[in-house]
Formats: sequence, structure tokens, C-alpha cells
Amino acid sequence: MVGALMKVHVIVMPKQSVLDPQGVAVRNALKEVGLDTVESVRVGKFLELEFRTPPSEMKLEEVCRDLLSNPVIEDYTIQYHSTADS
Amino acid sequence: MVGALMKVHVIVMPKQSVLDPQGVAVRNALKEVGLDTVESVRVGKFLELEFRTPPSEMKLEEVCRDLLSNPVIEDYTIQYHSTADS
Amino acid sequence: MKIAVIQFPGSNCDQDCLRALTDGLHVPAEYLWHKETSVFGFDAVVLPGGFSYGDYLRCGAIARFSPIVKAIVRAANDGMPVIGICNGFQILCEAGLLPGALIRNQSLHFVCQPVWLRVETDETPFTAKLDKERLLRMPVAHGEGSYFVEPATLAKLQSKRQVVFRYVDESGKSTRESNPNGSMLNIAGICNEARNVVGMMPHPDRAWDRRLGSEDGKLLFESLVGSLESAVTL
Amino acid sequence: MVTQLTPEVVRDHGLSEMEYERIRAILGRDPNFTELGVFSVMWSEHCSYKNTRLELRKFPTTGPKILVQAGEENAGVVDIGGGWAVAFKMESHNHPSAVEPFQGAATGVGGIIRDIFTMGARPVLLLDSLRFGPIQGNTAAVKKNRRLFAGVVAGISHYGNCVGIPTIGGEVYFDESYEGNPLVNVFCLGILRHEQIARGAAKGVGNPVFYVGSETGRDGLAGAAFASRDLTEESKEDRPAVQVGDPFKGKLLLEACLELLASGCVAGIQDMGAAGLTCSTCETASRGGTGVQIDLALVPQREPGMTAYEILLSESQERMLIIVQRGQEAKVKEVFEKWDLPYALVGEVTDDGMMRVLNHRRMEVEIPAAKLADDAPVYEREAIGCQAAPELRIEDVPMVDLQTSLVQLLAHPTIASKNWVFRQYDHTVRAGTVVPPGSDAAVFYVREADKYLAATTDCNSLYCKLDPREGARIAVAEAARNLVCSGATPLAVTDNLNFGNPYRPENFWQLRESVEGLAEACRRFGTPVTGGNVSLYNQNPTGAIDPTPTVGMVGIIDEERWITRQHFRDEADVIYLIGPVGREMGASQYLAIVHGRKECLPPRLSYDLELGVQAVVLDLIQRGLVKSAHDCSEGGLGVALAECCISGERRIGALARFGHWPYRLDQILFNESQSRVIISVRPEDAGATEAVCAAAEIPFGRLGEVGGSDLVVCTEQQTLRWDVAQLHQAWYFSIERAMESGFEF
Ligand SMILES: Nc1ncnc2c1ncn2[C@@H]1O[C@H](COP(=O)(O)OP(=O)(O)O)[C@@H](O)[C@H]1O
Ligand SMILES: [Mg+2]
Repeated sequence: MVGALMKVHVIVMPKQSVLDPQGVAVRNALKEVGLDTVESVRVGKFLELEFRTPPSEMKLEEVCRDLLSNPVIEDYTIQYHSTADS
Repeated sequence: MVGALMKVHVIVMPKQSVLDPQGVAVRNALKEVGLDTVESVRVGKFLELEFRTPPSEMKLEEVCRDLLSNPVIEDYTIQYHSTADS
Repeated sequence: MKIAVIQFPGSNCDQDCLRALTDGLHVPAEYLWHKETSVFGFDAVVLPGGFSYGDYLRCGAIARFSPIVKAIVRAANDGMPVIGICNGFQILCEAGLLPGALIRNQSLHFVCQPVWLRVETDETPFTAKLDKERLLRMPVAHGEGSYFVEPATLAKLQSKRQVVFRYVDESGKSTRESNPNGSMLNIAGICNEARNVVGMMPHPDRAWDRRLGSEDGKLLFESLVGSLESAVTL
Repeated sequence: MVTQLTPEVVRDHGLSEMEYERIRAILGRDPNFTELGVFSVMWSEHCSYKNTRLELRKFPTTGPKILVQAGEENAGVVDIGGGWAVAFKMESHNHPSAVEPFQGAATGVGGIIRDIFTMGARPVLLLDSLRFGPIQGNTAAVKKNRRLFAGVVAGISHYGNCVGIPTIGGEVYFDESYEGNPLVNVFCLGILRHEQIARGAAKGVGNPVFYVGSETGRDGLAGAAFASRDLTEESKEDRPAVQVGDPFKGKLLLEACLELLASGCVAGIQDMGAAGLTCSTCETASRGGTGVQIDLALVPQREPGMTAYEILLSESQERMLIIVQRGQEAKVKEVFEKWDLPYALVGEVTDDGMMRVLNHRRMEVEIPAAKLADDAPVYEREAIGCQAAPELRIEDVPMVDLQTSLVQLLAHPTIASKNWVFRQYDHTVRAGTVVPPGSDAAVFYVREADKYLAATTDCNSLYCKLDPREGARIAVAEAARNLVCSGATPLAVTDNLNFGNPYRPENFWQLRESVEGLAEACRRFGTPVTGGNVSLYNQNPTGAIDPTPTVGMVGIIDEERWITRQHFRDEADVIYLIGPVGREMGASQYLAIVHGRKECLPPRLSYDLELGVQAVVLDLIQRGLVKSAHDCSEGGLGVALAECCISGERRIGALARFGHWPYRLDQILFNESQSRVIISVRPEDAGATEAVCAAAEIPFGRLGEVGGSDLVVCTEQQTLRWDVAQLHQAWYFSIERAMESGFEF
């Protein structure tokens, strides 16, 4: 029933300089279950936003910086997709 | 120190039918800060795995199903990337 | 004199903070709702612990945009004493009133236990009555309390004596074991350069009654009251 | 869409042919598909107690302090004096937790909290009683158990901590019988003024009916039915039956409802738990002797295109049904807008006793509410007892090195310190926790009422497996003993009956025996049952769980100075054992853990002895003679003495002498005879203490003194010595060690 929505993916990852205990835990767990060639794991957030009408890139950058990520500890990347079907 | 590592991204998202309180909270917050055309937000996990030697796809699928996600409430997708530079 | 205890949706230490002030110290204090746009009429602000707006996304990330926090930022910049406890500390960092960030505990677990704190500076309204080096006993209870900041800012925090509390053992030594969450340099609380804004993870609001095992938390609020009174008199 | 009600459809709804006929008789016609769904959830075991109702009637439910009886409302209410009362109850979320431990446990917490504030009470504390398979080792099964355990604890911590209700006690056991079917029982207690008691009744014809809280989604469809079936491998496929909780919404709903109730405009209130909107509408109507009519089109919905069936049976969390005095609608608007919560006027109270559900003004459901809610069939299931377990012949127990046995017991996860668990729970929020987790019972100061409450949960399911009746009696006795040791006088009980499939006669026999044991013991201890919960079908492919009738008990402490902890405090204090030394080793942890035998007859409980011991301990405490009190439970005297030495913030040694002892030393150390408490007193109070015990004609003995850095136990023949620092190591870090050796996040 949804019209053609504009889909935006925002990926928020911990900065390299920030230690990521969850990533370490996952890595150890993977080794446990036999994926022993795993070097490193980092765990971040994946946000899937759907818009009725596309927001301005500037505005989007702004909310990614101010709300969706915390520049002290995280970096973000934005991926644009035209329609709702991923 | 990293040679050419095999990079795999695993995205774990709450199932469509499952309540995603975080997504709802983020959507409301986005509207608050002026992104009022946002329809829906879903928040999931983004895992960045680096391998020395690529794991078998089967094994990886198994790990995603049993370890990195809970099929009861989450779906996952795997993205393969050849080298470490994203 | 009147002290504001902020109520966000999801605050759950608001009542504890108010009682610490009214029952513990018998000083006038009132709740202030998150939708309010000013702290006019109050002399100091307490941001209590809890899960403001569910703490979704990041602790304090959404609260930071609430009307009351905008008002608090203005008041703080004009020198009003502000303390953020636990979630309040996280909000102050998100709002940029304090440097750094509070990330997931190293153990990946929520941690609730009593800790020892060492007072690192008496040059804040909340520690003015305390001797430097003095040890305090109170509980922590948080999942994201590991203090992180880039090295440059960390050095600045140290040189400007902005570290207010450190986690230590009962003999006063800051050891790995006495650090409940993996905070850099065992940092439990800091203040801004102007020293009127303090953030801390431990809970003075849960240590103001003998029956709770410690009354040390009272000392922070007494210091605040003292500072406010002396500020009034001059 | 019109679905034909073939026999298959009826069976898939868990309804027997007989039950279907009963439905047709009630309606005087065939039900439609939606009505069939409504009956199926209301008549599921979970909602109707059709297989246990007759048993539950055996509980004592009245008493001078009981303000609201079990069964009357969502939770019982007990007077604590000064115009104040407590409402408390225990609920299980076993099956959801088996499929999705984090969300399953979290929503379990949310559900019991709503039960309590539905009564008009402010929830002030939580306890959790947990059972899992073994967590030590590295087999696939053990890793799964660890994952379930970690997930459940994280889920409870997630919800309880966020809502800001301290989790101040509980219990955790690990045993093979819970593999794949963990038990997650959560206890919540709230406080209220007598005049604040709220009712779940639809009173006042014409009064508006409001829906408040989260939007309705497709989650948790038919969860009540889910809880009324065996767990199988396919349970993983029961996907929609797992709901996701939102503790933040739960907190807002709690505050908003209490605010609305305080305004006095509420005529009736009911939470939407199992069977959601269906259960809340027909139950409020039936309680009010009225009818209720609602239109589903007005219900806030999370997903488009939901059918009447889906909306009615959804178990989305954080929702309430509120009946308001006509003319007070504005108040609801004001409060729920303040808290940014959805709310909607969905219908009204009617006078004809019917539950009428429309969808866009089209009639979907038309059922006599009282019949739906209360006329579920009740069954007397077949019960076949198994033969009594044999007495243990001590000669059959090989001698082992007791030096290591004690360490082995202390390091077993069932006995080891549970700090890995309760450090993840916020147990200090609300600034009222006087005795935190880690002592026999937790003590909480209710500031608004100026009262001290003590609470505990207990059940030794190994006893219950080998003698359900005696095991149930002992569960009540131990709960009372734990309260008494903390200085409290027991008030009342809530229980959670966790058993296997009731259609298996041996399971039903265990249930009946346990209920009768609980009922009898509750009478003898003067602690009526205020409510509880039944969880059946706790099975895994290898069979039923050990019967687990968990007891939650609440007590009151009138004076602060009576509050007592379990650990030894100062050098030279004198140690007494109140009660007999005992020799019963059947069903003991020593036998199970050290000798690998879950066998033989459990200890026998003597009410007179137990009540006598508890009376003396309480008397000594109230005279100000007692510096520490700890009861003997799993692991017997040896473990209890060790815990006295190592469970305080400061560790301290002790010396215990047993003089001339004609039996084996392991019998002293590890027998689990009941009615035993270890106390310590100031040296100058020794005389007074002995005088009180002698006067009461209760067996007691002076064991020795507190002090040093070793625990020393000696008889004329033998001396054993342990370094308390080493005992502490084994006991305190055991669970943490186990959990670190496997994954969980
Ligand atoms: N799941 C739990 N949550 C909180 N506290 C717990 C839990 N399990 C055990 N505890 C605490 O650890 C202490 C010891 O528990 P337990 O061995 O069951 O005591 P007892 O044998 O005296 O009943 C108690 O204070 C209890 O409340
Ligand atoms: Mg005990």
C-alpha cells in the first residue's frame, strides 16, 4: 500500500580509536564456533529511514551528525536508494 | 599490519511484523528536529567482519542464523566485499 | 533558594533526587517537566538518572533535544550550578555541556554495586565542602558508564583539574579492579571548564540515608546548598 | 474472508469436540471464526485454568489482613497497617523465554508489573525465580543453556532497570530437567493506600471504555494458546507468539495510569496480558455484571489491514483497558497527552451482559461475557502416583574427601553466589533497599508508608521431584524461615506452579500433591495465598521438568533494629545452631553434586519444630540479641557456615565444634534436615540467648566462635580446616567463570 518511498540507509560505526568490547565478544564467539580465520569484528548500527519526500542532503547530514551519531565516538555513512524495495 | 583482508558485512534487522521501539523513538526524534517527511525508521545491527581467509558461505550462513541473529524476531543479510578498503 | 529536579519521560531517579534534597537536606526542591522552556526561578538544576526517552539510539541522545535541556544549556552558560547523575551525566555529554561520551560498560553488562570514589577537586559547587582526596561510598547502576574522550581533551581535563571523582579501592588507590565499567583513568565524574556543571555516574541520590548503607551522597548536596547560600550573601 | 469451521480448524484452536458443543450451547448457534478464536484463548489453560481450578480451590485465601482475595482481581491485596497495603503476585514466562530469552523474560517483567499497578498500587520491588539446564562444561547443550541464562538475565535487567523498579532478590537453580525449558518466574510487589484499591470491573452502564497504551500489532498472536502446549522443536516456528516489549512505554503507562487513578475518574481498569483485548473486555464485563461493546476500528493499530481476529487476539505489550466515569473523558485526554501515549475511546459499558465487538460497525463477536470468562469447562485430570522414594542408606554413600566436597558444593552454580546475576539488576533504585540481594531475604524500606518489607522466593525442586507434597511444604517453610532470619514476620504467599503436561497422570499427581502440600503449610504458617500463576506443559523432548511450585513470601519488620543479615560480623561472637544437627541426607545437594545421585527420600518437615525454631529466632532478634542469622538450606550446615563467613563485605573465619559425634562427618556437614538456623551473638549475650532457647524447649547448641581467617569444623575424631579466602573464590566467581567460557551477547 506504500507509494514509492525514498529509502535512506545510515550506518553508524564506532570510531577505530574507540574500543568496541561487543566487537571483541562477537569475534571470540565466532572463533568458538569454528570461524577461526576471523581477524576483527566491529559492531555498529544500521538505520533504515523511509521518506515520503526526500530530505535535503544538507539536513540529512546535519541530523546524522547531531542526532543519529555522536562524533566523539562514532562515524556515519549515508546510502541513498530510490525506492522502497531493497 | 593487515594484508588484503576479506571483508564481510552482516546486517541484522528486526522483522517487519515485530515491534521496533527504538525505530519508533528515532522516527519521533527525527520529526522533532525537523525531518517531518520521515515515514518510518527501523534500527538494526551492522557487523563488519574481517577474515584472513574467506569462510565457507554455508558456515557463515549458519553462524548468522544461530549466533548473530535470532530468526524468531530478526532477519539478516550478508554482503561480501573483496578487500579491506570499504 | 530552590532547586529543580528535571523530569524526562523515562526518568526513574527523579523521586530519589527530590527526596535526597527535601527529606535528606530539607531544602526546597521541585520537579521541572521536560516540556518546560525555562529554569527561571530556580538556583540550581539536577538531571536525574533513568532512561530518558527510553535511551534509544544512545543514552541521552534524544533528551538532548528537549526544550528543557536547551534552557539548561543557556542557564549553565550563565553560570548556574548543574549536576547530571548517571543518565543526567550522559545527557550533559550529549548536549555538549561536558566533553567526552559514556559508552557501553567494558563487561557489556549493566553493573549495580557500591563503589568507592575519591574526590579529585573541591573547586566545584558540589564538592566545595569536601576535602580533596576524601573517599565517598555510593552505588553505581548503569549499562553505559564507561567514560571515553580523545587523548587531547583528556590531557586538557587533567591539566585543568576537571576530573571531579575517580573510582578507587577502599584504600584510595585507583586500580583496575575498582573501575566498574572501564572508564578512562577511572574517571567517575567531571566538570566543565567554568566548573559549574558536574556530571557523575555514581548515585549520591541513593546514599543520603543511614539505612541505605551510606550518607556520603548528602555531602554533595550540602556543598551545593552551601555554595548557593554564600553566592546569595555576597 | 469466511473460514469454514471444519473439525481441523476447531482442533487447531486447541478446543475439544465437547468444548465446541459447549460453545454452541452457550451461543445457541455456531460461532464464527473470530468467536472461535475468542473462545479458544479464553478457554486455554493459561486463561481458564480448566485443568487446575479444582486444585487451586484448596488454597487458604482468607485472613484478617487480606483486603482483596486471590482470584477476585488481578492480584491479592494485604494490609500492612497505617492505612497502607501491599499488592503482590508472581507470573511465569517460561515458554516465550525458551524461544527468545531476552524478549521473553523482559515481557514477563512488563506483564507482572502491569498486574500490580492495575490494582492501583505503585510497584516498588521485583524478585525473580529462575531455572536452567547446567551451565558448566562445553557441550552444545550447555552452551545453549548459558545463552538462555544470559539472555533471560539480560532481559529482566533490561525491563526492570528501565522502568526503575529494583530487583532485590530471587533464586537460580541449574538442573538437567530444565534443559530447553527454562523457568522464568517474576514476582512484583506494589504499595497502595486502602482507599486506592482499583477494580477490574466494567461498572456503570453507559460509561466510556478507553484503550490506552501502545498500538496493537500482530505480535504475540495466540500466546495464551502457545503457553498451553508442550514445547517442541517446532516451537521455534511459533514465531508470532513472541512479543517484543518496550520498557520505556511500560514506564510511561505505569505513571499515566497511576496519575489517572489518583484523579478518581476511573470506574474500572484492566491490563491486556494474555489474550489481550479479548480477555480484558469480557473479564471486566463479567466482574462488573455488565456488558461491554467496542468497535475495533477505533483501536490504535500498528500495522495496516489487521482482521478482527488478529486485533482481538493480539498480545502486543504495554496496553490497558480503562472504564471511566461518564463526563470525565477530558481527564483521560489530559493525562495521556501529557505522557505522549496513544489512547482511544473504543466503546461503552452496556447493561445486557454481552461482549459485543464490532469492526467498522459490523458485528464480529456477540458472546455472553460471564459465560465466556467463567464458564470454561473444568476438568478433573487423572492422577497416578509414583511409589515413594526409598530412605537413603548411608552405608551406600562412599566416603569422599570432605575437604574438597565443601569447595565442590560452594562452586556449584546452584549454590554459588548469584552476584553475576543480581549485579546486572538495578537493586538500589528508589533508594529503599536496606538489605540487598545476598542475604536470606531482601529487605526494602517503603518510605511513603514508613514500613520495612522482607521478601523471598523459594523452591527446592529436587525435593519436589522425590516427594512433591513434602517438597511443597518445605518450600513454604524455607520461605518463612528466610523471612524470619531477616527479622520479619511472614504475612502472605504468592505461588507459581510450574509442571509438565497435565494430561500425563504422573505430572498431574505431582501437581495435586504439591498444591495440597502448599495449602497445608500455608495454613500452618498463617500465610494465606493471595494469588499466583500456573504454568503447565513444561516439557522438553526428554520429558517433564522436575515439579517446581515456587513460593514467593512477603513479611513485615516493625522496627528497623530488628533487620538482620546472614553473615558473621565480629571476632569472638558466639555461634549457635537453633534446631537439631540432623542426619537426613536423601535428596541433598551433597548426594546430587558430589555423588551424582538425585535420589532417596527428602528431609521431613515437622511443623511444630519449624514453628518453634522460627519463633525463638524471631524472639531473639526482637530482644536485640542476634548479630547474624542464616538458615540452612541447600548444602546443609557446611554450606550455611561457609556462607556466614564469606557472604559479608568483610570475610571472617569461624570455629564450629561438634564434640562427640557417633555418625559420619559428612552427615553433620551436608545433611539437609529442616528447621535449622545459624545465629551469632555478642559473647556477653550468650547467657541470655541460651536462657531464651532453653525456656522455649527448642533443640539448640553452642557451635563455637567467629574469628580468624579459616573455617574450622571439628569433632572429637576429626578436624577440617578451610581458608575462607579460598572458599570465597570458589563460591563468588563460579557462575562468572562458567559464563566467560562460552559466548553470550
Ligand atoms: N535471580 C536472582 N535475582 C536476584 N537475586 C538473587 C537471584 N538468585 C539469588 N539471589 C539472591 O542471592 C541470595 C542467595 O540466594 P539463595 O541461595 O536462593 O538463598 P536461600 O538459599 O537462602 O533462599 C539471596 O539473597 C537471593 O535473593
Ligand atoms: Mg536461606
